[in-house]
Amino acid sequence: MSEMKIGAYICQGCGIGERLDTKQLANVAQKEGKAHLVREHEFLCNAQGVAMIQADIEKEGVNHVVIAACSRRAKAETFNFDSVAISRANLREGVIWCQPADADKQEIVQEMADDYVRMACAETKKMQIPEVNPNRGGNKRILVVGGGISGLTAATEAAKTGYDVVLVEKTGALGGHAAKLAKRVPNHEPFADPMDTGVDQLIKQVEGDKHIAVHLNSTITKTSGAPGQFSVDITKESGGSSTENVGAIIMASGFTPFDANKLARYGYGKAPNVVDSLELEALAKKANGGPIKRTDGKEVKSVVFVQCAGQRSPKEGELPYCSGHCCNTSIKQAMYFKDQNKDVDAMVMYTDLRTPGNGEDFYRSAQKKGVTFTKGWPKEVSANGELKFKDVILNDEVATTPDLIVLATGMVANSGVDIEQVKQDEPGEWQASPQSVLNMVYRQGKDLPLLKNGFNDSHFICFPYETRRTGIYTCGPVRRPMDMAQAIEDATGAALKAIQAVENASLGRAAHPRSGDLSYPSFRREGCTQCKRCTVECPFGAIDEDEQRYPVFNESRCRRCGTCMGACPVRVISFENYSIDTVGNQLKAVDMPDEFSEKPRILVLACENDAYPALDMAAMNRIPYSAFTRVIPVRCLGSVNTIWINDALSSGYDGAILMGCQKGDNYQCHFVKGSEITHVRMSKIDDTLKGMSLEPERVRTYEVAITDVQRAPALINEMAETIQKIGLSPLKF
Amino acid sequence: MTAVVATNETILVVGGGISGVTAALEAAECGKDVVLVEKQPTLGGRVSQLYRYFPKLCHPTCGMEINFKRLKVNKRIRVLTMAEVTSLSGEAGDYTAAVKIAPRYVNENCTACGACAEAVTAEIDDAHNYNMRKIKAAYLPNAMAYPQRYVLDPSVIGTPDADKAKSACKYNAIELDQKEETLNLKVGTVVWATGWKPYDAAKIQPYGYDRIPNVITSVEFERMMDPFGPTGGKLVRPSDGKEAKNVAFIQCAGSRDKNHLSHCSRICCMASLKQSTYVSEKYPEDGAVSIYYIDIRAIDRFEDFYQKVRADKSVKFIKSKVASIVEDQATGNPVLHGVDTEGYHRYANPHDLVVLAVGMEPSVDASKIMKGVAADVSGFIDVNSTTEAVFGAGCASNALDVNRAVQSATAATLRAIQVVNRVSRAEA
Amino acid sequence: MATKQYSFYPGCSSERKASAANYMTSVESMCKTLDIQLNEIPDWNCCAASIGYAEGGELPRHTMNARNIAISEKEHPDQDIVATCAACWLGTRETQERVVHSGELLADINSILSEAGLKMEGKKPIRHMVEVLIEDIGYDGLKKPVKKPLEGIKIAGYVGCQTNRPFGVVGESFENPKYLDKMVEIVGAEPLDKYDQKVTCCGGALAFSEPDKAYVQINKILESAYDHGAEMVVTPCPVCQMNVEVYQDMINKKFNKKYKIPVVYYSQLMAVAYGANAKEAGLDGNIIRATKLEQIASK
Amino acid sequence: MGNVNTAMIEKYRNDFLKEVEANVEEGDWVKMCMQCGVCSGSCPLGSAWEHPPQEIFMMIRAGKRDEVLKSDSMWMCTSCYNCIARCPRGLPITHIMHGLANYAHRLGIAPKMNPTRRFAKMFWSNISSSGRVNELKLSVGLYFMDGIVNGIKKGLQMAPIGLGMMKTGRLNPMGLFSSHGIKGKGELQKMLKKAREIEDKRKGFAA
Repeated sequence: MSEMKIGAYICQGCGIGERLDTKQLANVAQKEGKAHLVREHEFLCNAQGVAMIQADIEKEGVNHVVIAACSRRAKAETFNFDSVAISRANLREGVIWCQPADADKQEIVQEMADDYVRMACAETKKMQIPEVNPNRGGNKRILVVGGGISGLTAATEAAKTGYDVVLVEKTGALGGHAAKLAKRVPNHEPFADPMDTGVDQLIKQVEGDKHIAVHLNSTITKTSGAPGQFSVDITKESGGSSTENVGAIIMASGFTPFDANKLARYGYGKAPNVVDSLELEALAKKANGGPIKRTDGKEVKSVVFVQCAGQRSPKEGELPYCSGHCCNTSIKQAMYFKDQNKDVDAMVMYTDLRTPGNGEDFYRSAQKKGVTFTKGWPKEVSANGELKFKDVILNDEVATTPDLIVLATGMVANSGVDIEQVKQDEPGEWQASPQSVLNMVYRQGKDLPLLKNGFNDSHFICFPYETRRTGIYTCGPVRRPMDMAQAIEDATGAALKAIQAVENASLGRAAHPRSGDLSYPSFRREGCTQCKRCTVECPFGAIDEDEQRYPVFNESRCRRCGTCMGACPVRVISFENYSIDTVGNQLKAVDMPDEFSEKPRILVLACENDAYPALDMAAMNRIPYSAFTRVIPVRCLGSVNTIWINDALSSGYDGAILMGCQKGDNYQCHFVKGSEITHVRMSKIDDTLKGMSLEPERVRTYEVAITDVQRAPALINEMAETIQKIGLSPLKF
Repeated sequence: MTAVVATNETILVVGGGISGVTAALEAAECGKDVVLVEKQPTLGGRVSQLYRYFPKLCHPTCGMEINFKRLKVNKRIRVLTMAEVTSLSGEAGDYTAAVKIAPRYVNENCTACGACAEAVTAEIDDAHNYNMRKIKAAYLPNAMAYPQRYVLDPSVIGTPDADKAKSACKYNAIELDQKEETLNLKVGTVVWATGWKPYDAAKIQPYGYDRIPNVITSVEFERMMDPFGPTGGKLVRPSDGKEAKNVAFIQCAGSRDKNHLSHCSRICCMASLKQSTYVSEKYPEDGAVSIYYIDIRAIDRFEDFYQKVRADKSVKFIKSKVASIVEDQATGNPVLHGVDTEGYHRYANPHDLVVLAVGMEPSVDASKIMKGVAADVSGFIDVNSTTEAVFGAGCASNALDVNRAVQSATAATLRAIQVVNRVSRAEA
Repeated sequence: MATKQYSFYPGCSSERKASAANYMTSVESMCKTLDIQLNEIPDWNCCAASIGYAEGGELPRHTMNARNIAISEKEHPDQDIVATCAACWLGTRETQERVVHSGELLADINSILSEAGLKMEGKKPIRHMVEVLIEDIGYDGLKKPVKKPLEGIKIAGYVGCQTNRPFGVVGESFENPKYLDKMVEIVGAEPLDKYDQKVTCCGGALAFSEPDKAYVQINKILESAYDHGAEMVVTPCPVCQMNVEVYQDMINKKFNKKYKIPVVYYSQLMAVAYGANAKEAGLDGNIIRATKLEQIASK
Repeated sequence: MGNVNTAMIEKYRNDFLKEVEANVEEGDWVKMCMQCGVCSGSCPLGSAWEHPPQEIFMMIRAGKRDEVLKSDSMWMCTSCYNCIARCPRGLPITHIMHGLANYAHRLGIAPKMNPTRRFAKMFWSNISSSGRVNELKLSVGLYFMDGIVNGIKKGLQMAPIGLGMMKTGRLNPMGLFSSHGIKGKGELQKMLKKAREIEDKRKGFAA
């Protein structure tokens, strides 16, 4: 690529011109920053300012742009130039807005600004303009695992959008549980009556679509590769296996009904009048519009539905969660009876009746039809079919013996093996596991990491499709307990994400959250000590190992968080636009006053998504923090390599603060583990400090939320006070 | 005149809340061109007014930061704020949308330096904080606002304040002669994500929201937690600023009620459970919460959260729809009257503060914008009865929590992409 | 010929020498001023009130009201039916709405009415006098004729139940109706907007059968009025008027209070404000004299 | 529905619910209750109710026929309509309470001595005989409801009120003797008779 030409642009707007000596900043950029071209401008973000920069890029061949103006979060769309490296020196939020305009502070505030200009220039020197990954894959087919309502929907929706689909179903027939239902809960106005499931039409649609290849009686026995270039072995029950190449995967492996045999206390398997939810569907199908009869042939004249059977239960072996759909399902089933013969007594016994949204209309409709509802706690069902329960409203211990008792049992996710429990086979010894859904050869395990209760749900509220395996999306009840309506919605959404994944992969672009980032990790094999840390710590299982235990980077799986870079003790991993050097160079560029100057330096490494915006907003609210602070945003705290801290301390910094996101069960880190891992790494820094004979208080690691607008500055000021107490670092040269 | 390039391969997204923003981003990141239309001066919608999300208790701004970052660098998305779709005509693959754009009186030169706000003296209600306080008539809607650009309130136009603002701006960002304009956009399909609004609590007369100062709504309560909100993050009551330690939550305030909203608003139970943690967060020693409910609808894995709150001894659950609230004249305490239906116990319970868990109603009835777009009784888009290529997303289509709204928006986006793909295939 | 004509259903309590005779007197005077002509339904009968339920059941109760409606439709075909008594208004309107709503009921009723050669269609609205005043005359229209503003009298507007629920007056809420306060303002007196018992039940017919329970209610109503400095209570309902006025001595004994608060009808306030003398305003019908009104009336 | 008196009620079956739906005014609304309790909390005489409306609705579903019909709760209804105004499911609760009371009364199992029941009975005969209320007869009757002695006692308590009413021309002393009433008295009674017949037939009270 052509040789580097740095253009530095110093804005005087928003008070920068009044508060700071921009001539001086220009000098810094030129003399120390070695910028080839430096311009001041009274209002850089206006059309004319932007045009000026664009012109320099086109005519002067500027390919590294340093914008010394506002925060990188402001005017980002304005300073968005193609195919150049951009660094931002944050003079507005980072200096004049977070520093009071006292005359006596003028000197140190100017120094702050000077340093940020130095840092931006230093950063850009080490940045390269990312080139598209040459070994990206362009396969755009989509693999759908599971032929239930979710899988069928995902397949048809993807095909409708113009993508080829491979659909793999374990059993001999499509339709899953939905095909076993007599009718489904209504999905449109007036939400009054059960409606046709529509599964048959959907199956026809799939079978008739030449863009969808269906494999019945088949399972996935091997998944390898990456988005845009997955290779998948599909094996028939009868043996016989084929290998398909696909670009993305939708896992719709559904659920298994909770085993009612565990509910002996409700007479299941003992009393003649007890069935579970799906068995009732079978009876209703058999009745086919006529009176519903028990398996022993007795016509049902009275039925009681017991909600939350084995659900919302602390009991060992039962489900602690609620399956969400059961209330509506029981209401629907009660209507099977009422619609056929209004004189059948149908009662739903519930703890909380959960019919959100338009479900309330369905509930009312059932009442109109004469279904009765009792807030009651079932105690037991005796062998002769008597149901003992507490009527919670009348505060009565009572019993009734209906012709039929239907247990509203829950959903158990078919999510394969729990990779936290089952360790992955060593390379070379890898074998498919019959329990696994995807049988991935990924170093971190055969299936997707699980959330609580064995579901594959996303951990993120704003991003329901975030899995920790790029290009593999889950949908339907394997993700979270859900009804048909939601499963259909969910599958459609998952289809979009899969399509997006293959499109991104084919262009070598990162997926969420660094969508569009073209950089990718590269590593120097010679330097590698095969320590495996990168492989183990990658939150997305992007890194495998070859036979000699060297890491194998599957770039298209990578989310560009840099956790591997932070993990690497020998620093052989880097990104073109983000590396040990881009940050290392910045912190070294800071002008370090000698130890008698009374001017400490505090390095802050802040997560660019949460802590950094918090500091910006503090500045917007004019909440001041120590002018001795130098803040460097990082992609994720996970990318922080301890070498940065070592370098900082040995080059004379008096303190260092790391600000990452919340860790633990409710982690808020968008790269899942970054913050947590770095907290662990930093817990070991004390020895290093001792080695340098420095006090441990000089390095602090915090969880900082984007809303910590007051706390973040407070933490910095705390460090400033600590330094006052313990004195400046002796390591200034 | 605002120039917007749009073709029948463009997806129009109406509404810039989390559903609309998601739809726009997902479409654009699939390589589609998008015009995103938002009525307010900033994107973000209702979630930008939330303090925390259930069940993780994380902060909405965190996700917004990511989404806005995606938005800033994506050149396929054109954002129009203070804009409203007033009519929609044509057919799938060839719609024309009339978009009315209200004057902001501030152009893209704005650097958000804040000089205009310092200059003007007039104050207006702070909509971001549900009018619980006043702000300057030149304002940035909130700290996360995107676009990060000030707004000049129409009320000051023609007053000396307007000129003060203009002369205070060094960057010629203030344009006092801006006029309302209407664009006609040609688009292929529409994702309708106009979201929800809180039900008007004053209509629930027995609860005296309009008569009793210490009866507030759940959305207002949410704002009280913001350190930069109307109470500076203090949990105090409006009448006298006294610490609100004994807080009551009334569920189904307007929902599940034929006198108000016939549907269940789905989120209110979880919202109150979440907000009960705010009380123990502020008053760990002596905070007390009573939740008056009909059914606690913490469905699927939310049950965990419900059980956690239930385990907290300071939180009481009373199965009862509160009959009426009377203000105790001496203390200003709202006194709740009703019957605990689990075994019939009458109560007359005084509380420091009462929070009405108000329901969700759609902010726009899209079926009134275009026939062929079906709505349910509450005005939510009935996606499965709609015949046009107008796809309801998020809370415009149902009372949904954030997670499901985003899910719904993603699904709607794929349906929209299918339409524009058909168009491009036809034209190829 | 008066501009506004209505088919009028006075109800039992408003008969000569009945419990609300003075209500009637004041209504006549008020209507004269407002140019409202009330054409009494010939030979009307009792509405069966709510308490009719126990023995009367459903159909017989509706029959009582249907007869009045039928006669009105026959004698005053194009006139809205107007009642001054809450119970009468409610009973009649309830019957009409239910009969019209159910084909079966309509058939039953008409076969019953045929016994007297009557039939009902239920086309004309059944309205309370207050609605006529607010909707047909309007607050401005009510203000115009005011000759003697009732300056400085603090009056608690007690709406009660049946004028308010389930139908209520258009545009008013069940929990906090404001029309009485507005009327009080219009006649120049001072409404008590903090009065918080305006829709509390006075016990209705249970004042007869369960007096002790009713007294508790009545005491609430009076206590709040008293505490807020009311010199007078105004109401649109004969039952409320009677219950709140006549038992005050009993309640004083029972709860040791010193109530002596006049309870008047809105129509009495207007009559006086419009210049009527004490007799025309039916003030002689108040057991607890409304002396302040009498003074103004005698000016 | 016939011979209701002998109906054997099985708990938590719909027998009694169906009986109520068939025979009680607005009875088919009972099933629509969702047990929120707003009616129970809204009743001005609430504390006087052994079983508030929402509980009665649950008892009906539970088949507690005697407990419901023999209860004096419904007789506490003042017809204030608070419950109707607030019910989120739009149940005409006031009328259902009236209906249940009327039904129990007609079955002859309502509490015999309940004063409201007896007053209501008196009230009806008062108006149905003459077509209009005779307030004096009514109140006098009311006082002597529990026999001469109590009657005189009550009468004396109430005397001041009666006198007050008379002085102010709001009670007619001659009312006891005057033949007060409407002209169409005869027709009205015919109509009421017919109404009663139809209703009885429908509700299984055919004599």
